[in-house]
Amino acid sequence: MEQAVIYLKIIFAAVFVQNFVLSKFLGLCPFIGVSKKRSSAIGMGLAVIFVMTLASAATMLIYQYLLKPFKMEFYLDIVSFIVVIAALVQFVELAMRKLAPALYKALGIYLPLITTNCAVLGVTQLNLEFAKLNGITLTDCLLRSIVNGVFAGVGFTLALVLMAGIRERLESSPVPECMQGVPIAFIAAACMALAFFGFAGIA
Amino acid sequence: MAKQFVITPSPHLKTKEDIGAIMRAVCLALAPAFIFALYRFGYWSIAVTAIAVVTAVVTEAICQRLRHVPYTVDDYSAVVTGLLLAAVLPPNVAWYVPFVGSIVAIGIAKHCFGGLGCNIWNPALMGRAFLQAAFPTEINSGTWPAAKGESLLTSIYTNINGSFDFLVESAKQVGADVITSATPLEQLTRVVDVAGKVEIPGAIYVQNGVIQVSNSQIFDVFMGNTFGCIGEISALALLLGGIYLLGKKIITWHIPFAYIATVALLGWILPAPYSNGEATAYTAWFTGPWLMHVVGGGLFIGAFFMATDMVTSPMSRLGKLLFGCGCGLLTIVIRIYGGYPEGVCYSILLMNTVVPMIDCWTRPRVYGTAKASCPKH
Amino acid sequence: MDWKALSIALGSMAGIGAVLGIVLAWGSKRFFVKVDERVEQVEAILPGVNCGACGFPGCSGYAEAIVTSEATMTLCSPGGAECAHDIARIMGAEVEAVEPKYALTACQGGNVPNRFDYSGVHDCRAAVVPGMGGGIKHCTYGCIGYGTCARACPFGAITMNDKQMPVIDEEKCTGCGRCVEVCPRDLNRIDRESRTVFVLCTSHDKGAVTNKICDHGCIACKKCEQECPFDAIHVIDNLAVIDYEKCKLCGKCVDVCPKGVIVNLRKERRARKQARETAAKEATT
Amino acid sequence: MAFLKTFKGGVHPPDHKQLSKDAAITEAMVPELLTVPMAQHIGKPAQPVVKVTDEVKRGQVIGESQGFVSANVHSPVSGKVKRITECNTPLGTKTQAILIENDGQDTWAEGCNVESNPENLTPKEIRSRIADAGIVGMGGATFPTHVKLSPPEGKTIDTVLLNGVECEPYLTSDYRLMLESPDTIVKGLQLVMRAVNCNNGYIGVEANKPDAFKIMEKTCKELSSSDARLAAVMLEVKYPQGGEKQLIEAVLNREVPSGRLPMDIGALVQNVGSSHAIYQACYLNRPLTERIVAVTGEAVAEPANLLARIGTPIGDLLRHCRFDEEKAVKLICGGPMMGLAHFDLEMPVNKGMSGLLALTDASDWDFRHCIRCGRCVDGCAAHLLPSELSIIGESGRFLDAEEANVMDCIECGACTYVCPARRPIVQWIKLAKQEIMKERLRKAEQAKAV
Repeated sequence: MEQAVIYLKIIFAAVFVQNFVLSKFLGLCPFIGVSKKRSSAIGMGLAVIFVMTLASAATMLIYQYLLKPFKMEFYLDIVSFIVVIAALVQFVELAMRKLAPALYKALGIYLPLITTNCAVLGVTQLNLEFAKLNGITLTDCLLRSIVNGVFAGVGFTLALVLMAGIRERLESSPVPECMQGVPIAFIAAACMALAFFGFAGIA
Repeated sequence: MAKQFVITPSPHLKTKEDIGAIMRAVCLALAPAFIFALYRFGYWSIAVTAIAVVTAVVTEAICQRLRHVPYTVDDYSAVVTGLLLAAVLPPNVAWYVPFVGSIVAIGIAKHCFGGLGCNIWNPALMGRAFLQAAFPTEINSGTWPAAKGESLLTSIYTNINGSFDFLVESAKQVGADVITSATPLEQLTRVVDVAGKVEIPGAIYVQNGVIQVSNSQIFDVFMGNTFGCIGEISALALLLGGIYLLGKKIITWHIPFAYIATVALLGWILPAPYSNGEATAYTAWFTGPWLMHVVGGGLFIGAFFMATDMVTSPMSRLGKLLFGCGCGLLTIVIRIYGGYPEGVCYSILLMNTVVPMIDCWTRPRVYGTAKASCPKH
Repeated sequence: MDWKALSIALGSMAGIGAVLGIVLAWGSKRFFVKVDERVEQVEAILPGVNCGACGFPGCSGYAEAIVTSEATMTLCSPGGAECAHDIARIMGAEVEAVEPKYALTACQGGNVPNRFDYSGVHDCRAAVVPGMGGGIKHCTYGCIGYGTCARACPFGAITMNDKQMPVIDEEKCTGCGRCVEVCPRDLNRIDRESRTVFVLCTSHDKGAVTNKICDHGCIACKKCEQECPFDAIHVIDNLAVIDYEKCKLCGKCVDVCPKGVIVNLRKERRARKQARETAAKEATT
Repeated sequence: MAFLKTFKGGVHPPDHKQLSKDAAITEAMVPELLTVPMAQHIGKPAQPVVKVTDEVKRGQVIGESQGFVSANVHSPVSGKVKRITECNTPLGTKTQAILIENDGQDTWAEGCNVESNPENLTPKEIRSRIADAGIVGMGGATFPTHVKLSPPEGKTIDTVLLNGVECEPYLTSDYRLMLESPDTIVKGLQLVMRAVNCNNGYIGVEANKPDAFKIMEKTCKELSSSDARLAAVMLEVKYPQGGEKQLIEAVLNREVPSGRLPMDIGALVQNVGSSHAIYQACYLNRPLTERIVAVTGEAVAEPANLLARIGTPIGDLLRHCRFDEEKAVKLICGGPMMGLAHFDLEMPVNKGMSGLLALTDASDWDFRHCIRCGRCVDGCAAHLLPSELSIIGESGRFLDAEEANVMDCIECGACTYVCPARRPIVQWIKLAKQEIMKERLRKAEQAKAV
């Protein structure tokens, strides 16, 4: 029960309260870039979930088995995480293209866009908080990181899909000329962020 | 030359109810709430309202001038935005708060998106959310104008501000750290367990894991004999306005009903956190003070006036029901578990964000087909 | 300086790098997929900023869409026209040097009186849907004047004059034919630059009717028919029609037409052509 | 109050029927010169079969039906053919027309206006009588009736619905006909039922015409028999209750599948006026040469329900009812919701003209952006999203409208009536339909070329 509550809290926080786009303002590039159409937004969202999950797991292993034993966790985490994530995603993309062309068509093309995205790096950094908790087992830590990764991705997808819905509606609106395109998308993102303020303080 | 007749496309009959008529009806429906505010809070509340309305109208005109589109300030939509913004501001707020709020509401939340009909978020609420972020202290200030009502709540409140020592003394007497604050909802979010000891008159407290709210308190809040924002203190006045709008068929029952019913239901079901002296505990399930959740705070103005805003709510009836339920759910979650005592503003804004998706999910089934239409995007 | 820590850090990073490098190298061989090489070529031309302005997920997505002809070549705004041009070369869509074509509106009836007042959507096509009285003007063949062609023109080559008639700027016109598609009265046509004589009327109304309502409408007087030395112009169903197979563009019909329905654009076009050629010459030298 | 039968959607415009509701049907003056258009129906226009200076009798065929989906045109008076020329139609198009000089004798052609008993006619004979009489849908659609009565092999019709709803505001011609001549309507219905071999007949009447409902109910009871069950059904007052599909939905609770016809679900809908005309054709051998026109509107001083000959200029009818030409701003053929505005007082009455309105209100179209109130969505009887269609139409992406099911729109105008932003939604929809049809034609041609 206690465990379930903890995980629920992690999930709720990852999706709503600490939404990567709307609360932490990370990953804005793919957020603005691929939110024009709902279909591509969903594809991008799935890709982000995939990469975040993978990155969470991989970096936590690196952290636990490489950085921590050699006491490098205070200065080498970001560098090593970037390298590992980038290579991993590249490799998965290569493999997916060959082995699962259908899946590649659905989300493979989004993968290179987010290999070194700050949102992905951000989630791995956040995961380190679990590693620093007292009395936490390795499996617990890994599990929490993965759950956090999955649902941070879900939160990102949520924001992306909502944004795509909004931008599709804006498409047919007489938005002032100087505001069309990216400017209004940023204003809309700001308004969304203001709305997401409502989740602030939910523990 | 023979007389020239006019050729127009059919239909040749059109309803008299244009945008202006709808907006005027909304203004009229808001009138009781503002009249009550004048009685309750005095002239400054009306001055705040006036600032908000005038700024909204002027901003609208300036925006339309800048965008080289025809002036449509005569459709009263800016007036409604100004009124709604003022309605959710505290009565003693400084002059620049409604001023900035109206500019943001009309200039950014409305005209950047293309003007009336294109805004994604309710402009007034967006203005309010902006103010909450920009002027948190002004918006949440605990000082209220002297109240005219005679309720016990009032006296307690006056005591808080007038004599802090007395409060400490009373708290000692009942053996609990009683914290009462401005609005009933704020009290709800900060309830404590008095451990079965004497209650403080007018305060909301927890006993045996159940939040205790008396009927007289609820009645006071319903009548408006309490604290809160300019337009939202009297649930009765808002209810009158809402019934008028429903009667004139300006709004349909779907959103208010779904919204209020969800708030009542979840307010009753969900356990609320409270402080039992040392740690946070939760009240029992199915014991929530649902009636207080319904009449307190801005639920009525939200359910009847804000969530029903045509531009930012779904179009189909099913969509409206979904929208109302979503607003109710978020309102209760924010009120009980969130960082704000009041969840109406954010819940509606959050649901506004979802409206394009709701519209997409709830497309009606086309007559003579098995499916809803599905245009390419 | 902590040499030990430094060496561990360097060593582990180098190790990670080496392992990952080998794995990736092996992977790219192992999972090699042959792609249309044009995709890569197009991708190389694209700026590679993955900005998403084209609406596709990244430059590679857009490149693929171009090659599979899902997308047009002009969507990349950072790359601009140059980029579009280069892509067009790869896709083999380079425009050959052909004689320019221009649009022309076959109506001059700006002052045809109205039959009724119209109130509704300001679009020529909307004004002629069944039940809209069949067009506001007395002439049911001529221009309606709501400027649908002007709005449809992607190059801004058509403007509406004070008589609500379209004026085509041949400097800007590319002969794309959008205006032809949208005109509900089928008044616009695209023709070669060298073809210069036109009948600018489409009315099949009887001559007397046309005479009453239009200053520049064909009244079927047959003067052109008699004048033409090549038997190239005939009045068919109350309207003069040029047979361009026979027409030598002599312009004699233009001179005899009492209503100014037939026009000859040779002078203006020649002047413009010369200007264009000199400009081109200057540009090359 | 019990819930009356109805359909989903709809709006409630003010009905304005009190203007002409109590005016009994009177015969309009027959003018000296009548213009009989050849295209008064959907389908191919009729071909004139008389020459200039020919003597014609009333009821004589002067325009012959061309093909199956077409209808005969008969001379409405006796007289002389003066000219064969062109005239305007309510659609704004021009059509061939025969000008007939009235000799004032009203002599019927041979075999016409003779009473006969249709008891023994076979279904086929009934259909051919109807076809010969040139009867078309008189509610305004003007679809040739004999085509409707000839379902293709394999399709059976189990129910005939008579449309006495008259949901269009202002119009009272069907109402007056139901009050004054219920027998002929019901007998016409029986003929239709015999023609298509079915034994269920309903007459739908809106609840705002209780007297007409009572009379129809009484007549139905009197004439009902075990092999031809007749009943009148009272329907909720709502526009467009009288739409074919909406009437079927209300009475039978069946939906016509998209792109199909009522006969696909075993239903047939006829207007009461058509039914009356069928009676006249089969019992009295009278072809369709006249119809009831409700002449009304704010600019008409004496609103009336006139029995007018086909070919009478609308100006004559309006003047007959003392219409104020100065005050009138708009002339409408048909009802105010779906009727078409027209400008030409010389235009002749045709078979589908149920009403003639002279309105003083121009109703300008100064529209705003859609405010998403959703009233059009609630009011749409086809369950479309008119607001979305209007936005698509406004932006000119007409072909996208096809995926938004624009082709299922019945153009009833309910959405446009309720729109507080005053958007000309129906016009955009008509425009989109027109452009989509054009595109389909183009594609078909391309396919043919390949």
